[in-house]
Amino acid sequence: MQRYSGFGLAKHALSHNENWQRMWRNPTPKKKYDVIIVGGGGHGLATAYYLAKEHGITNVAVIEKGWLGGGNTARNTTIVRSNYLWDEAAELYEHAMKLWEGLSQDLNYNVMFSQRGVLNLGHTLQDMRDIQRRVNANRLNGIDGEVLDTQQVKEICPVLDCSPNTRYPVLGASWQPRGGVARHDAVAWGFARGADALGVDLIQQTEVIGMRIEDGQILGVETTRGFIAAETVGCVAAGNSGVLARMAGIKLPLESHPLQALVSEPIKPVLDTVVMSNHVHGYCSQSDKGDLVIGAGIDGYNGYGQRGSYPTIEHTLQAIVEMFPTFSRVRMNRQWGGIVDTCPDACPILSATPVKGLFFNCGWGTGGFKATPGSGNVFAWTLAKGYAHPIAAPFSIDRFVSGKLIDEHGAAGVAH
Amino acid sequence: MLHIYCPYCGEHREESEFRPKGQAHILRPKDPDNCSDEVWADYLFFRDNPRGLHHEMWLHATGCRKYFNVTRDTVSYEILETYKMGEQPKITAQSRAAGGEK
Amino acid sequence: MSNVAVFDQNAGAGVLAESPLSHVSGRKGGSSPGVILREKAFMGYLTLRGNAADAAFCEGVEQVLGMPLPTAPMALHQNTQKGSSILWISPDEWLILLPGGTEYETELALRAELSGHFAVVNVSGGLTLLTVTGPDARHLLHKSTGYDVHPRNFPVGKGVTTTFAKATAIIRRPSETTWELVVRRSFADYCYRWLVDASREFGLDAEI
Amino acid sequence: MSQPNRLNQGGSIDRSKPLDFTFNGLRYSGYEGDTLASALLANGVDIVNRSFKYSRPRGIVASGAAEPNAIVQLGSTEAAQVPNVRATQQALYQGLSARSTNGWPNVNHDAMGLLGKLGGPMMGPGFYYKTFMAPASMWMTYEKFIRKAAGLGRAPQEKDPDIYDHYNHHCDLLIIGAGPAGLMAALTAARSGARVIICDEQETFGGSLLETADLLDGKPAQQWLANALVQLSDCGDVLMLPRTTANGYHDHNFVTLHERRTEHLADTAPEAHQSRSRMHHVRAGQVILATGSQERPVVYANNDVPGNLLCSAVSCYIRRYAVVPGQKLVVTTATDIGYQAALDWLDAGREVVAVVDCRANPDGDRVKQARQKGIRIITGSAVFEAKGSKRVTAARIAAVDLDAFTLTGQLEELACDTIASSGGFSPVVHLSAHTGARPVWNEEALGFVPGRVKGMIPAGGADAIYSLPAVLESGLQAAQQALQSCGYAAVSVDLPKASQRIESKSAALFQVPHLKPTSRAPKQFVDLQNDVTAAGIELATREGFESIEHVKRYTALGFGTDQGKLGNINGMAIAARILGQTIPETGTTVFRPNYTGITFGAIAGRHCGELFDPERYTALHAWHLKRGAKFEDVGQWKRPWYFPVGNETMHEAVARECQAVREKVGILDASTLGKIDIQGADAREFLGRVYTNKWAQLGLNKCRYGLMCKDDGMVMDDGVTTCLGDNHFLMTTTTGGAAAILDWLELWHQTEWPELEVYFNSVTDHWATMTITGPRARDLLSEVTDIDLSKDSFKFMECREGMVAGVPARVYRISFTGELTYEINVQANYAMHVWNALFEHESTYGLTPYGTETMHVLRAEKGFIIVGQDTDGSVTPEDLGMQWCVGYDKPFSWIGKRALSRPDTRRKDRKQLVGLLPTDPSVVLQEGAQIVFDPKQSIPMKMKGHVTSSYYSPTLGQGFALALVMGGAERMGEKVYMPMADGRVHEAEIVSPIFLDPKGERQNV
Repeated sequence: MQRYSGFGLAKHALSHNENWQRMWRNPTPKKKYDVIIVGGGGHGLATAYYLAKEHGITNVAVIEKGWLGGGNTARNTTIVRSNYLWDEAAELYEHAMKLWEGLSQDLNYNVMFSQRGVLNLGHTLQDMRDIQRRVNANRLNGIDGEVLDTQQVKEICPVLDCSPNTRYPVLGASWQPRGGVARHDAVAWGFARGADALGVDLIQQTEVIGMRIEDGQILGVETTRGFIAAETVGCVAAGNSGVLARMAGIKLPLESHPLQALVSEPIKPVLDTVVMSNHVHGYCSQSDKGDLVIGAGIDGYNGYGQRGSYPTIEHTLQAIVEMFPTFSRVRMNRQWGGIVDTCPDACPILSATPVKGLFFNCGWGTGGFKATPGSGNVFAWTLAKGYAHPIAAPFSIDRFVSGKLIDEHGAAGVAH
Repeated sequence: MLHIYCPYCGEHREESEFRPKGQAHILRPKDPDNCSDEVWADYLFFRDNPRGLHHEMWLHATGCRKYFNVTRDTVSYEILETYKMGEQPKITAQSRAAGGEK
Repeated sequence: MSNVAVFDQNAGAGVLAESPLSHVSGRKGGSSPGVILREKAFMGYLTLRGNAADAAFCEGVEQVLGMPLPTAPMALHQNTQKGSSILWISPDEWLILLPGGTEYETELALRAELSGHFAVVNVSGGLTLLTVTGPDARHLLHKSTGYDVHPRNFPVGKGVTTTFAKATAIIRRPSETTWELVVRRSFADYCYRWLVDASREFGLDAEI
Repeated sequence: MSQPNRLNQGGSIDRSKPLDFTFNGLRYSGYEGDTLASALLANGVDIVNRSFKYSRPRGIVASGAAEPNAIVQLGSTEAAQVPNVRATQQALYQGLSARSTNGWPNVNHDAMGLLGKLGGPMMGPGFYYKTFMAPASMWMTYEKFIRKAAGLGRAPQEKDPDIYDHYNHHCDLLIIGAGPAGLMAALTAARSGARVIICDEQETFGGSLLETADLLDGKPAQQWLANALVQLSDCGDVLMLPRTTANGYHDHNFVTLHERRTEHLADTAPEAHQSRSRMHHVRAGQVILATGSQERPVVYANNDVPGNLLCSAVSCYIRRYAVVPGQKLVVTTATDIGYQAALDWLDAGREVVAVVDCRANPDGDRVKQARQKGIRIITGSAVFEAKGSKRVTAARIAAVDLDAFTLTGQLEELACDTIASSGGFSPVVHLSAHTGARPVWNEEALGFVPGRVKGMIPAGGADAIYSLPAVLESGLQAAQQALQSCGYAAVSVDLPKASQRIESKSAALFQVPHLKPTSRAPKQFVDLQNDVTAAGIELATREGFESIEHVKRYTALGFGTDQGKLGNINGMAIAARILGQTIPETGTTVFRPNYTGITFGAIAGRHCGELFDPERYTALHAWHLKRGAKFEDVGQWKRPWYFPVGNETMHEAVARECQAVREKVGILDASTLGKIDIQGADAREFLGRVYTNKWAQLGLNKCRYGLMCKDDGMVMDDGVTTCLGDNHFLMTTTTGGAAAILDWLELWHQTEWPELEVYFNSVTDHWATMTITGPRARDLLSEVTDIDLSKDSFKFMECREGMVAGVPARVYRISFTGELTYEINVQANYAMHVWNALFEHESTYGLTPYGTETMHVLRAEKGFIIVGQDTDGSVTPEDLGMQWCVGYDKPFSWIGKRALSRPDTRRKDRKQLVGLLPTDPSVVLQEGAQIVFDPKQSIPMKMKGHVTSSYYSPTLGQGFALALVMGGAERMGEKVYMPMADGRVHEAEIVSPIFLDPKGERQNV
């Protein structure tokens, strides 16, 4: 693998950038792999990377029906935080956070992970109770965070309207300094390049159209380019997980919904942290390019159309103008939608299935991007060993039968 | 933004008058006390989530307050029919595959 | 045990009633206001539930109200003599508007006339009515609701329950020139604020 | 010199109305009818901005929505600042003040330009992914500099002085674009009686007719246009919206139109009631997409130097604004439009150096015309490089072999100051793509045409139809097709006669090869705003980014505020060539809303400030205000939180209010509680199914507390329901849950048990509820009521009807405080009267109004839960220790029952509701404090629960709390610990959650 560095940039500039190598190969699929990962988004690529890097399993294919990182990885609002309420979720996201903190160096690819801090605002007394509960839990779990009062919020984020005269005044916030944003595309590309360098085959424009299962054991997948064998298959396909599950005769507790986001036109730096409000229903950060990156809520209906309804965008911008009145004259440039696969308890599924060798990593809802390295890391472990990584274990599908849900709704709300 | 025909009001109304209420035709087990945990979980949590034709329930929340069913394509978002609670869809994945009603 | 509790909720004279908008002050809109807003406070409101397919039910209602039960969606029937009206809300729900103070006797009359499964609920304290007239009345509605208020879709004799700004309201069209809004008490202030704001460009005359 | 590039005649500007404006602090003048761009060009302003990455000087390229460079900061005051205004779409007004968004100290001399020049080769696409990684700790510092360099304009620092509003429409036909196709469609539709809306983003209707030299019915097209507009404005049901951009096309023919209502007048609306802009929400039966087409620039070396323009822009500036943006013109073209630009330039009295046409034998009418006028025409050739840095000084041309992608034959350098290019036209398909319909490549037209959208008909240039007669006819046909779909009878309309010009076939010219390979040639810009070059696209493909989506993301192609209107197709063509594919093989281009940017304010509309969300008031709100209440937001309700007297703190006020209730009598406005009237023969059965407890035996005028679960066994709501008659009940719900619970009841009734005879109706707003509570409540109430309040005749958990203060009332004797309590319900119009009547006895009984905070303290002392505070969706009735409220043996398997016997809900060590008494009585535990059993353990600690409610109790004289603790019910008397952020560890004892009067004697007096 060609190492990247500032020195390298200068060297390549002298040769007119003509000698840069491909970031990944475009291989012809082999007949058989040790492990097939279905889905070449951030989570799938991270899984492949860690399988190769930490478990020495390099005879791996990632099968992607479109282009790498083209699903939710390309469509999210890039927020990274680990201040989840329940121990199980907090452990998973904090595992991811620790990997984020060294990811650029590990991958030799600058994913532009910017730890500029995340504010979760409270606007009602119950919001503040929930914030205190969550921050206390975070602290005792070893996750950074503090509860701020209105004045402290104002100091961290002067552009936010903290006056008492708004419809829902800011009463305080939780503050996770280690939270922030990352460059979403770079995450997929960095993992792809890393995985490829370790021997993983990244197979794009190839769709899985069936699963071959005999005697309850997965034998491989049927694809638009023929059958590819593997006795371990991990499905990491976000919104399309349900479609894959059906191929294996499995039903999942998932619903795929449109989740919309939008960006403003680029403006000069004005917002230096990530601000999220469940109550007013808006969240916002500013990208390095200057765009205000704004997330909307989930549309309530099922949808695979990568678009949602206009009122959702309207409500979101009403919330943003309410929170940041000086953004009123800034223009919205573009909106888009992703397909989020949501679980009833707003937590993911990282699980074996009744089919031996077939595993699913899905149901991330709005929380997928921030978990990318952690999800890939524990899922790779799970695929390598054939049973759940301790951090992944609570996220088994069985929880929906036993009732042991990890209900992040109360604390997560719109949860991005 | 969807434009939804309320079968009770007999008119198309804006989506903002409605609330989506999830998959239609979910049956509560007849004898809950004697069904397995799996059957109960299936009823509570497990959904079809199809990519394509879907039967879902909507509430005309700021209109007549009636629940009704919608057959909608989850990719194109086209609504193929709406029908009252208690009725069965005329258009299904099977009928569509069989080249029946479009 | 009696089946249903009914009682006269009207206070006698000497008790000061307050409408949901009693706290707001009106506005004068110059010589040619585009929008004229009035509150018709203290009307009687009864919610009627029942089976429209039951002929006896329909006849009974007509008997009491002196106008037929509207069975077509969104139909508004008026009895100008009695100053009352009845609006289709849902296949099994209607909203009856009455001169204030007559809701108890009307409820009793309905209960006497009707049988089987039905319900009458006095909701007079929870609603108020605003009339919107003036040359720009329809413009105001266009700014406030996503419902199609074009005369082609909204002829006289129609009433719909729909979204109004961020609240819910019933919009009725009792005559060519008059629109009526029936709003919930707790949302009345918000709706009024909205109307005042949305009318600014037209000039508003509000005597509330 | 004033307006050196302005012609003395022509154009549709009003020379009698001169306007002054400033740009970058310098004063200029223009005329009414100018855009800021035309006025800048008239004044000879070459450099309008600096580029985003390389800080290169940039000039105006286009004349409309596609402009990538002329992005300015507008606004004469701080509050009126608008970032990123496209000068080509900004009408000039008196006093307009604009600045470039980039360039320091100014656009003409930019310090960053040097860095761009030197560092340029290192700043290829994605360079930032490859560096700034060491040392890791430095990234946040690097990022600060990167952020500073990025961004275009700036947000204002003051609140927006303007308002924005929304307007809803339904129509039969929405026609987007009022050029020849759109107008013809509108004229046709108008005669049918259909409801028609026609909009256009420009200041005036007409589109290409505004500047065409073509004749219609033998007269200048502008005359026909004027007539058409009069005809349309005479039609009753035609709404004409100029200055209105269709910015988003959503599902089921819902289109948002953004109307700029005052932006052409000033930077803030002249009158306060005027909205600066208005969003029209249009639900259309049929949409006619008459958005025309967009000319593509040609990609050649240094094609970004000021003086490089589109051919159509050159014609537009000359014909519409009487502005010639230079002296000596070279045209490089693949279409006959290039000749039009040359002819217009020549007509304006300036020099045309040459028309360089990549086609071998162009033979169209305009080619012949140019030849006749003596214009030098160089065929089979193209401009491959522009010379100059701050303004074009020359064009280097050569014969080209486009198939082989090489230059052939002699080079020539033509001195000039302007190069106009035309690589062909792309239909404006953006809106159709918003709906998810992928544009389809049309090889004949060398462009993408709109994909199929139900209810949408493209017409004219948007459908790759370019000749005027055909455009007009397509407009007519589109309208007739649309009318038929809407159920209108066909109408016959005469088409105006337009001459059919002979056009030579256009060639496909995207990138012109250079002498050097693309990677070594001077920069050939594809996306001017984002500084994406052909070499950048080549590098992306070299590095493995082969899908067009990858190329776009890696290079940022198309991510600017112009959304790639000029660059996307060129970029795709270049990628396709490098990859050896066709354009459709490389991908299609997807556009998202908005077509052009819309301010947040416009999208938010009036739903901001005090109208952001409804404030719901009770009938007593005015009284609370007068009494100085502090309010708490509960859902949309404003509820009194506490009533401070004088300078009391909340703590003091609450202590006083609590004491008043425990010792005398307090009064609470409880009107916000949800109230549902339930009637029907099966009402009782229904209650038994939705509540966890039993209802079969509840007698007349008796009240009962009920718990409601979801079918997963988790508590969702609670409240008291009263039997008013055998078939008549009044249910109360939590304040926040009212609407959801009504929907919930309807859900079960309508979908599962339609056979049950029961009706539910909300009476929340109808009844006002005043709770008087405390030892003196009976005495107080007896002052104003005829109801027999004696202990034995009106018992606890009963209801009575009677007169209260002359008002018919229902009084419920229930208690949420543990004290003797009467909840007085009256028709809400009388609430203030009754409330005032009670307050006439204020001093006699020490009647004290209290708010939600005191209510919480009082109820917590009694161990009463608040759903949503003491529960969080993961708590069962059993977890709450409320087995007394669960009818395990009810015949019907009520909602929630089955789930209670799942393995996890049967666990003995679930978190259970307990009371906590801090060891230090002065401590009030933090709500949300996490509980551990072993305070000495190291982090991560094993958390065993958390504090849900915690208060200081004036009655107990100490802090107390409710908490959910693992296995808590079995741990009475044990100590638990709460390690806090300040380092303190609080100790508390697990006790019963009922702190006061466990036998309930106080409420039963």
